[in-house]
Amino acid sequence: MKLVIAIIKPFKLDEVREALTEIGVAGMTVTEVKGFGRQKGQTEIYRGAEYSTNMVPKIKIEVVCGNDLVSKVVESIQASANTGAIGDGKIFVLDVGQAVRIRTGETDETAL
Amino acid sequence: MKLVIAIIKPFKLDEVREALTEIGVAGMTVTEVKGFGRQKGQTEIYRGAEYSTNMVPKIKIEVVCGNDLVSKVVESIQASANTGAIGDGKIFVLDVGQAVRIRTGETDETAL
Amino acid sequence: MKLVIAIIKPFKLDEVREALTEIGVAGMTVTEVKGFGRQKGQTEIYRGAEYSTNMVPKIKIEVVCGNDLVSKVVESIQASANTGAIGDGKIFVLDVGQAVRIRTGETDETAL
Amino acid sequence: MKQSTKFGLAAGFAGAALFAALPAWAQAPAAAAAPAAPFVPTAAMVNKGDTAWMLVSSALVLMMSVPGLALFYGGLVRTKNMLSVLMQVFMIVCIAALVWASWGYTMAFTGGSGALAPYVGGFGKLFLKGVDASTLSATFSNGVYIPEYAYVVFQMTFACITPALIVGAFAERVKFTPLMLFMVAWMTIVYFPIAHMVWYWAGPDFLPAAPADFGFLYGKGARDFAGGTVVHINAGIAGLVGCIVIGKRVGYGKEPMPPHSLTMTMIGASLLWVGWFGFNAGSNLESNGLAALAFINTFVATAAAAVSWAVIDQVKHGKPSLLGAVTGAVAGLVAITPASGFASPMTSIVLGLLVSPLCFFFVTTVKKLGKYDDSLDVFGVHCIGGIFGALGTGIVADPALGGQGWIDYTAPVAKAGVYDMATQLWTQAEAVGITLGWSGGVSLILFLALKYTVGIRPSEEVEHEGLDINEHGERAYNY
Amino acid sequence: MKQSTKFGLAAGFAGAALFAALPAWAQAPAAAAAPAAPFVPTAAMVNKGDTAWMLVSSALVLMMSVPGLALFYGGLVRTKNMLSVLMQVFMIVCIAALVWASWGYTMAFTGGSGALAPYVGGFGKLFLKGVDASTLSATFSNGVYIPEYAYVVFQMTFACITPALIVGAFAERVKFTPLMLFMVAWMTIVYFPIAHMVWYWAGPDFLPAAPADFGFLYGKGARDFAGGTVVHINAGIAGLVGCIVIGKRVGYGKEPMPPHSLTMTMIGASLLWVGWFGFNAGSNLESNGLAALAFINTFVATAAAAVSWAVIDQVKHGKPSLLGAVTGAVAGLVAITPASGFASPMTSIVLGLLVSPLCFFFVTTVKKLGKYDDSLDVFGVHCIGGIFGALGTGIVADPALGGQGWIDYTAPVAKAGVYDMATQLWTQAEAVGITLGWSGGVSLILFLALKYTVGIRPSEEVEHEGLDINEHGERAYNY
Amino acid sequence: MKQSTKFGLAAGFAGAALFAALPAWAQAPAAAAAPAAPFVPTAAMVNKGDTAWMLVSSALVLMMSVPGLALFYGGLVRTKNMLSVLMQVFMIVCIAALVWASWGYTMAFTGGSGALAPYVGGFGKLFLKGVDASTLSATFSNGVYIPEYAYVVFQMTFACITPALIVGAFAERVKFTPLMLFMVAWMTIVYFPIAHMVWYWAGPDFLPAAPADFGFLYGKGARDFAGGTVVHINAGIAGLVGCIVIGKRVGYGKEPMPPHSLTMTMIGASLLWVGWFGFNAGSNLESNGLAALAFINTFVATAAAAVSWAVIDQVKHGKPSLLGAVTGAVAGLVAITPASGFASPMTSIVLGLLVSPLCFFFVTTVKKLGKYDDSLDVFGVHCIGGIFGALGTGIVADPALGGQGWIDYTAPVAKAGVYDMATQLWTQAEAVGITLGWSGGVSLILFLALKYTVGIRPSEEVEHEGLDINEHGERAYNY
Ligand SMILES: Nc1ncnc2c1ncn2[C@@H]1O[C@H](COP(=O)(O)OP(=O)(O)O)[C@@H](O)[C@H]1O
Ligand SMILES: Nc1ncnc2c1ncn2[C@@H]1O[C@H](COP(=O)(O)OP(=O)(O)O)[C@@H](O)[C@H]1O
Ligand SMILES: Nc1ncnc2c1ncn2[C@@H]1O[C@H](COP(=O)(O)OP(=O)(O)O)[C@@H](O)[C@H]1O
Repeated sequence: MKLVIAIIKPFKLDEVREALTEIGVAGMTVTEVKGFGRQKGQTEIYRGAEYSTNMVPKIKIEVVCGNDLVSKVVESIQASANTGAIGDGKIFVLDVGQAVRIRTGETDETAL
Repeated sequence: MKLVIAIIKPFKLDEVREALTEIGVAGMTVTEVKGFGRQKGQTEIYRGAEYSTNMVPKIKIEVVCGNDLVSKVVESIQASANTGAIGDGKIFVLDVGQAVRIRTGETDETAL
Repeated sequence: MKLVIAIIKPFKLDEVREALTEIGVAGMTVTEVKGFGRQKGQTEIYRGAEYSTNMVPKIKIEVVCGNDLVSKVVESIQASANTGAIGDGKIFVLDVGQAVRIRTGETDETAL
Repeated sequence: MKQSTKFGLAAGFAGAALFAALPAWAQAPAAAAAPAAPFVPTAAMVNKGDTAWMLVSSALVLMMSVPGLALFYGGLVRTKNMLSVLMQVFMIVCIAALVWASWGYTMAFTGGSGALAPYVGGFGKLFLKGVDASTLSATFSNGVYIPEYAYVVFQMTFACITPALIVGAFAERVKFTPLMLFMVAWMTIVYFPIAHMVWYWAGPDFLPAAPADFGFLYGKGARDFAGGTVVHINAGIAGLVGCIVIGKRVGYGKEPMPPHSLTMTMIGASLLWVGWFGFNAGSNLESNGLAALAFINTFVATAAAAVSWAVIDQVKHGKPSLLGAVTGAVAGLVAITPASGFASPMTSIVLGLLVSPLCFFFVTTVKKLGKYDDSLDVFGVHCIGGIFGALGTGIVADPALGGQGWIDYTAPVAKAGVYDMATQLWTQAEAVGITLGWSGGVSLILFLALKYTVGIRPSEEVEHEGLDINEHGERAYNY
Repeated sequence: MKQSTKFGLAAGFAGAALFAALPAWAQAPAAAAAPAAPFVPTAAMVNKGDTAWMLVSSALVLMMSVPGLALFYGGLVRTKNMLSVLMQVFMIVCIAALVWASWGYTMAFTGGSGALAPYVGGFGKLFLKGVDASTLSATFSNGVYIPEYAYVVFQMTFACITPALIVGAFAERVKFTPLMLFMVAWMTIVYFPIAHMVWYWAGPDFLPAAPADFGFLYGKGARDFAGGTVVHINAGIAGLVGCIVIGKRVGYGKEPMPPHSLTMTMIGASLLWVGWFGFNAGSNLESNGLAALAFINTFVATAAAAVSWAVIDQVKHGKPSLLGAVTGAVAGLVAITPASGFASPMTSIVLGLLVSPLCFFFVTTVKKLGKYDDSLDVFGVHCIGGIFGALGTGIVADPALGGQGWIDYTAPVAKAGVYDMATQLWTQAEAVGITLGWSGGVSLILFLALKYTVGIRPSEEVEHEGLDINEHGERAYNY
Repeated sequence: MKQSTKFGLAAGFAGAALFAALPAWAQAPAAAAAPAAPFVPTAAMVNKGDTAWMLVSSALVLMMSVPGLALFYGGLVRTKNMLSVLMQVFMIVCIAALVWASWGYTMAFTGGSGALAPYVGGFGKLFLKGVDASTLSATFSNGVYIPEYAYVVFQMTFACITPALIVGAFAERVKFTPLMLFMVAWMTIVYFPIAHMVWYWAGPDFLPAAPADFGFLYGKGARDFAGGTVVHINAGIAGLVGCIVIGKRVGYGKEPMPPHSLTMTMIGASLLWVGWFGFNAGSNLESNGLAALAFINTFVATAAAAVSWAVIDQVKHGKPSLLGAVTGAVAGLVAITPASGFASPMTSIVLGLLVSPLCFFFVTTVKKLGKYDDSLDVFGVHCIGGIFGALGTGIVADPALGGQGWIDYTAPVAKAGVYDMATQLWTQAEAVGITLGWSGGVSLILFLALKYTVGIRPSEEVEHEGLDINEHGERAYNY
């Protein structure tokens, strides 16, 4: 199994979720994060004090899926989260050794 | 070493933390996340506009532990986070290559 | 490639970010988390009801980098996030199998 | 036309100066001197300054409920229940206003008939029949009147906030619709009669001719300037009964349940303070030196109680907390309420300093011992603070302590009565006891009836997830 | 000196009692009886209670706009646009105040000249020339005056809130500076003339001598106690036109756009309610029994509408929502506004109960069918509620239904006129139609002009990221 | 009985109209004409409209502090210090009320004795001895009085907000208890004497018989309608001294320190604006045309200053910011405060337009150059705005510019004095200088004394973690 981590633009969340559902992903976990990268943050000015935060709000999606599905998941995210502008984000894939569904105790791919 | 990631129901956090402490886990990191899965989100209605968010508030727990402790950690979480209802969450286990305690520079299992 | 996860004290974020930028890290993702560990949380008292939360606000930094850069990244975080006091946090290193830049579809190290 | 007004016994004046200031009254000496000829108040007896003050006071008291009380309470619950508290308070205010205009005013502030007359009013003004823009209500001064609509609406705001106070006791675990049913019944069976018993009387120009036309507790001489018994004890005991019948919150004592936004609680407490000037000084019904006295008393008692609670926090926990300070402020406001027109500023400060340790003891030690889950300390602050204030009124009203004593209205022209502290204290205690008994007893029956019929508590799962999304289909925040 | 005042036709009194209560007027019988000799109001005709009430009312109406309306609206948008809404409302209030003092007051509340006189005032009081601390404004009673500055400032608060209401219709997708330009033009071309047409007249002591010195709609006999047409229909139709010209929000109907903080919306609604007493009861210009009537009507209509909307929510969705309740409350406030000084409490309750289903229908069904994105339902609540209230006024003002009828001011001493409901309803409908047409038409031209010159809508990317950071360089929250 | 009142020199009237409007005064011509016979104000000289207005104004000024100022300041700090700011403001208000009632009122508003008489009052009314519901306070009009309690409580609200203003200068880095000690000392040594010097005088009916019974700066002819020197300069300079003695925040200039909730800041600013009408127009002590003038001046100056700051933001940064707009509004409120009863609406607008660029320059350029960390710009806005307003008062009060001039009260019946702008400006400058020197000097000593005894600043670690959890044991938000 693999853990696919995607950092995307917040307003793309719904599209990505729909795209993933379509290819059969049944679950995912979403976190609000801040990203630092090529995309520059907006400058905030409070009574003349300027803050260039450098940090841009992003959404992190984590999906665990079977090895067979990984490439479809990655492609699907890449397609649906893409706007072509800087800051579209990244996808990382990691190995998962074990998975358990808490409710039933089922393990590995059946747990997803 | 392993990284155990558990997605649980928010109100189970205290029980899980206590269960983990009992079996000797000394530290963990907790994040508020939103989960998408079998459990359906509540429908929100604002002046007639309905939003079925599909997203349910969850808590993500991350624990890094030695290989010997992993199975106990997983079992303990599975036992304490379980309510038997849909949406109880998942546990994922990943390999960790290295660990460092920032304060002392200690590494690997002594860093935990 | 590696995923370096660092749990640090919130007010150290800027220093760590600068240190990482200096050694050539071009991007990272930051999450607000709560940490449980040796450092004790403050006691909150509301009309006589005491809550020892045990949870301390922390910042989680995630950096994906090439294998060659990992040790520098770890050292740099360890140096810049260090205050010498309990609760300085941890660094964990995991293997990353694949990376994709959503905007361009570039993969692996060129995607970072 | 018989006019209704408020307060068993009103304040005596240090001198006759304020009386002399009433030209309107001077123009009607014949009427006042000869009670045999029925007294008829005229439009010339209305002062526009008084009317302005009563309208402003009414707006201030509404502000106490919404957003004041709603925020004070709402900030203290967990995020998932924020809207439920806001909604409960908002809707209770709305429903209470309709009930008040429909059958509340007539039940509270008209003379009743037969054996029930001392306990509840009649139905002559059902749906405000007979009230119009030219009818008048009496004040505490001979020959001084205010538009009856101003009086109706001022009292309406009291009828709105009192039931809303109750919900804090069982916040985070109550079903919305049954709660609304409870409130309508409670107002009808408890609030209107108690208001009638304590506050109804014929008015200074009418009383000499109708010496028995007053409520039961008024007749006993109980004094409650702005609602220690009628509002705070009344609501406080209903809250205690409710939280016991409904039971503790799931996880109470095990999970942490910290306030989700003390900022909101602070805003709420501040608006309560500001609005309470309408509540207390408005209860004088005239904008004169006595209203100013009630105003300053309300100000300093609150300040003293807030400081007092902060000092206790410092001593007990080493840290003065904001929640402590604002809780103290509210306790001070509650305590000064019945006494605000009778005390002097310095005795008000003493009341404020003393009420905080008492309430602190109840919301910490007693609540722990009693094992009840009074979520937002309605009993510990409102009922206990109200009892303290009601009894304290008997002390601080004593002219020997700089108090305003009482006015004997049985003569055609009212004059100061002779003050006897022991008697007064006993009367105050009787009023407290009757309120505790009637409100507590009826509330118990009502809550039990609801519990075993439509049910009053949501399922455990709903409680876990929060009332907002389950009972109202909304979330308070979507940041 | 000719004095300006407000309201086409003011309330009739149930009896002559209130008139008799005016000693000042009694002192000037000669002036009133002999209109040939020009009437000169004196300082003795000013009552300090009225002045106090008008100043308080002005403060209350400012509180309706900031923070009231700003929070009511702001809570409903997404976090990223919160500040833009707060800023728009705050700056519109500021700019409107300056415009009002500069050329608004004179355009609305002085007599004009020539053929335009019925439609817009003159420029005699440009920059408040000739107004000072001793000049007076008429009320609706013979021989009762208030300081002109009090009148200027009270009306100023109306000029501040009306344009601010509009922004809700196209919240989350408008450029700041063009919006401000629109507002200045709209006030000048739409608001001041409409206010003049509906509210300008010579005043009760001057009218007999100048029987044609009034605005067009006043002359027709249209009645609008506190601004159903001038404020709510006026702003509501402008909002609808604006949201159609500007277009829907990016993602509308696809992305969820839940309110970011219903807590803020509830605070805003509550402050609107509290402040609205200044708006409605203040519009009586005197603190008397009629002000108290307008006050209680405002209270109960709001309560009824909130309950009504909550019930609809319950029936349609199974859950009464807070947003529904407060939306109902605002709808009730809107509906009672034109009627507040004419209705009785019970007919006010009926208005409140009925306005909610009507507005509910518009903000759900009609909005969906019409495919326009009126972000915060300015049209559905303010315009529709205002139309309902304006027409309803014609019904509830009928003395046969307990209403206040109308006063015939053409005689030297005003007296009640004979009420004809059908005629009145028709007149009300004309006033509604003219307001819809004029405000709608001019707004269309203004919005189109801005759209095709400086542009009125930010880029899609800016809309995605939020107006706060892009238009104002700030974020609302940095928790 | 000698009565105390406020303001060195009150406003002159454009005409004699308002004087003629005072029937009460007319009834006492003998007393006024023959100062040899001691004048005795009677209850008939009190108007209930004035009393209502003073009570409302007092409530409004309390609302300025809590929740107004607390939110304005609190929104600007980081989340971890939110409660500390709310708590500081809340507790200062409470403590100040107690101190005021105990020894403040007598020190500020009674005649002193001996050489100190011009600088500080006596102790005759310690703990409000001798004040009761029938004692009266003078206004600025012959023969017009208000209940003394109303005056005590109105002035109390000023004593509450002034020290609270100071805390913004060193927010996020101060220990709670030492701060409270500072405040008690500062009020006693600085505020009461300055208030006495600027505002104390015998009153219009008493001055002819006691021509030297006034405070030092009153005697010089300095004018400060509602507290430019006494409140804003006084607090602003104390803040500057405090922030320099305490030192910069850890991380200042390195870490970003954005406001945690501009929403709260906007609510606070709005409530400050609304409440400020009580502050400024209430300072007229009567509800008449002059109060209405102060009201409208306060309205338009604020609006002008907000617009002005927004324009500067636009020019300098390309974006008008909400924080800029509300900061401008507060600067406008500060600037108009001393001038509010003297200026005309148009000169008020000019004051508003000019104060913003001046304050902008101070909160940006000067603060950067001066290298002090005035966290919330108490110096840059309140002190600088106050100085600007105090000097501006000398200009806009000139009747040649439409101002109200000054009243000569030395004659038995007050009459307008001859205005000399140069002299007046010089006097204003003296008052500014004395306030800066006395408040600055004493504050320096007090802060240093605390620093080197109990300590005034928390440890760096506490500062990192936040004052809320460390000093008060709470968190503002638990979402
Ligand atoms: N090396 C990295 N490790 C972890 N997260 C990263 C890394 N580089 C970028 N990110 C995340 O991806 C987001 C987008 O990256 P950015 O460089 O701005 O644009 P792009 O993805 O178009 O190259 C960042 O905001 C950050 O959250
Ligand atoms: N494939 C997945 N990858 C990551 N997280 C998942 C995945 N599936 C489920 N989750 C997380 O687990 C939570 C619970 O899953 P759900 O399907 O609702 O119920 P259950 O765990 O009982 O099967 C989800 O809300 C989501 O946060
Ligand atoms: N085993 C663990 N797994 C995951 N996170 C941990 C673990 N132990 C500690 N942490 C994180 O590191 C933070 C610091 O740990 P703590 O024990 O308090 O101090 P120190 O890092 O100085 O040993 C914790 O708050 C928690 O967020």
